[in-house]
Amino acid sequence: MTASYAPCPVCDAEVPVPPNPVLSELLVCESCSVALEVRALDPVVLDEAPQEEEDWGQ
Amino acid sequence: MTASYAPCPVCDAEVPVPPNPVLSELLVCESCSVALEVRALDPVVLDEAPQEEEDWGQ
Amino acid sequence: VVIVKVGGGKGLNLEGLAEDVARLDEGVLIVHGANAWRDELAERLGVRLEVLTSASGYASVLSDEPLMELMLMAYAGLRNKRLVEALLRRGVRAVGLTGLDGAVIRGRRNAAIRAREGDRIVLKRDLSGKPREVNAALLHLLLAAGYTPVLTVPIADENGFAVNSENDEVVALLQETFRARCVVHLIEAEGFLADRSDPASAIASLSRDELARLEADAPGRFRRKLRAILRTLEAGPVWVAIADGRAPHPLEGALSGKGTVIQ
Amino acid sequence: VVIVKVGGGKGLNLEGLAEDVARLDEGVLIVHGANAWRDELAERLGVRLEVLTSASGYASVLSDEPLMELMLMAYAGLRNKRLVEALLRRGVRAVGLTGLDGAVIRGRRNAAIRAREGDRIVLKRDLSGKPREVNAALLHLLLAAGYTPVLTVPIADENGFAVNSENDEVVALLQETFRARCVVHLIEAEGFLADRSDPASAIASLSRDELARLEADAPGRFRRKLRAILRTLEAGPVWVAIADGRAPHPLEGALSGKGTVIQ
Repeated sequence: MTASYAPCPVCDAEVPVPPNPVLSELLVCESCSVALEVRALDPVVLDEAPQEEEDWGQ
Repeated sequence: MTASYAPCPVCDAEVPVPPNPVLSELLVCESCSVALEVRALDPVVLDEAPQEEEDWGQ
Repeated sequence: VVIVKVGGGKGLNLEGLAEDVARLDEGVLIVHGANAWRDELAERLGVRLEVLTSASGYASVLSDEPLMELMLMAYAGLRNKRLVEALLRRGVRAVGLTGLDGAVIRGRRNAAIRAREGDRIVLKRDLSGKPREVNAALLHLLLAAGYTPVLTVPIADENGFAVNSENDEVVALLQETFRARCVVHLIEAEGFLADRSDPASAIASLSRDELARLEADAPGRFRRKLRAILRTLEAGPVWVAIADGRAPHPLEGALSGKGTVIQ
Repeated sequence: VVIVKVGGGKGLNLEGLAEDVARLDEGVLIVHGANAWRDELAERLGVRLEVLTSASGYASVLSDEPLMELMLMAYAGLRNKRLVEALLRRGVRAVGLTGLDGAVIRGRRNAAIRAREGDRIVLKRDLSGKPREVNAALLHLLLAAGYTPVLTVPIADENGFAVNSENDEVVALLQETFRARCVVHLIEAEGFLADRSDPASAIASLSRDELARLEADAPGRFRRKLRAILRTLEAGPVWVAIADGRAPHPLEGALSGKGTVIQ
């Protein structure tokens, strides 16, 4: 199993994807440390993971 | 404590009242076996005890 | 208007009922029970329900404070809002109400219950009552604005206290007020069973007199239901159905004549 | 119209509030919580509530199925109907509604919750959401006919499912719709406490800016309440009071300036 990667939607870095990822799995981009969600498989597509109550943050 | 009695509202018999009766206490008239409720004290007044759901009987 | 009484058992198909109501283009008034949920909750909470058999053979649960709490949780909370949710998910804007809400069902508190205190028996007024009055104005207001009232116990007694009551009697009272064209009782059987132990013995139809004779010697709880249905019939010409609430489309089935029709 | 938010603690004085509402001659909209009853019920039923602290420091309980059941029982069943009963006993015809009823409060389901599955973290959509829309027509219909709406969670999500939400945000949404002259938050303290551990440190009044500063570093749950109150203030000129819900006449006290006034 060659390690696979997917682009980080925020900083474009190559994010390592663990073997047999699952939909909605949470990953973290090591370079910009944004939380990412696996939105699609084959190929793996990453998107920013929603905050729990994102609009409560600010 | 002389035993006290009260008239049965249904058959007029003398119903024996136990010592220091309480309001809403349930008694039974031995002669006509109707269930009676203590509605007043000094003197004791008896009335027919309501059925649980009296209008469902018939 | 169609009045639908939904039984309180676990087998009742709320989703199917909600679909049927969504397809119906006339006003619907729903009354529902939840005794299976109440009993399950009582068990989980370790609350003992005291079942009394009244002198005249009617069975009822002693409506004390703990029971009222269970009833608020199981009837007014869980079951009422799950039915409202099932209806809303299919575009039916249901409004769940107990008899307390807007005093929509008012009644008179029952007479006493016999309770042992030391070596005496003392009559205790418990928290149960008979439904006497419907706030028809509120129900008409909601129906006219396109809402579907979903009613359940408790009702309000003469002083505004929550009291337990018999949902089937609430249905009879509603019929006296609304003169619905039909009243459907959804139960966990295919209809009125000639032999209660034989699920396939549902009777196709019953006249009022036959129902009156059956009521006379029906056992405790069921007798109260038949008595209330008789009262519904007395309120004027109506088509009453006792049908299978477990069917995929329980209301549509009942309205198309499935189950037992009483006229 | 006056909007009253009643906290979910055991110390809130419903009887006193009911008396105050009975004496008030303007329309009242009540929103109430019941978290103390929910937590007690969870304990009695052996249900474990999972409290999550979101990335941005907001605390919330994971709204999974068991929690929704507890909420329906404690908020929509127990607490809602006991408040309706207290009001009815004093001649106030209250109508208890969750957001589901008549879709009176609709919202959007929240984004995901982080859940650990084996060695992974997977985002789970739980049953919580933000209130977005009020069915003002239904509330006006009831108020105009002399009824007092008594609202609580759950609300309805975009597909009509029951979802948990924050009652204080329901209050803010109601204010945006009803522009009440005043919004009263009844809590188990004499007002906004300068020092949360000192019950006697209630502040007499706060400006919006002071409130905004306090909100920035308030702890989890309380921060959400202050944020919702800020939103209430943004909806237009209003007189907001945070007052003692344990007082003999909590609402009258608040309306006469007791507790913390925010303008």
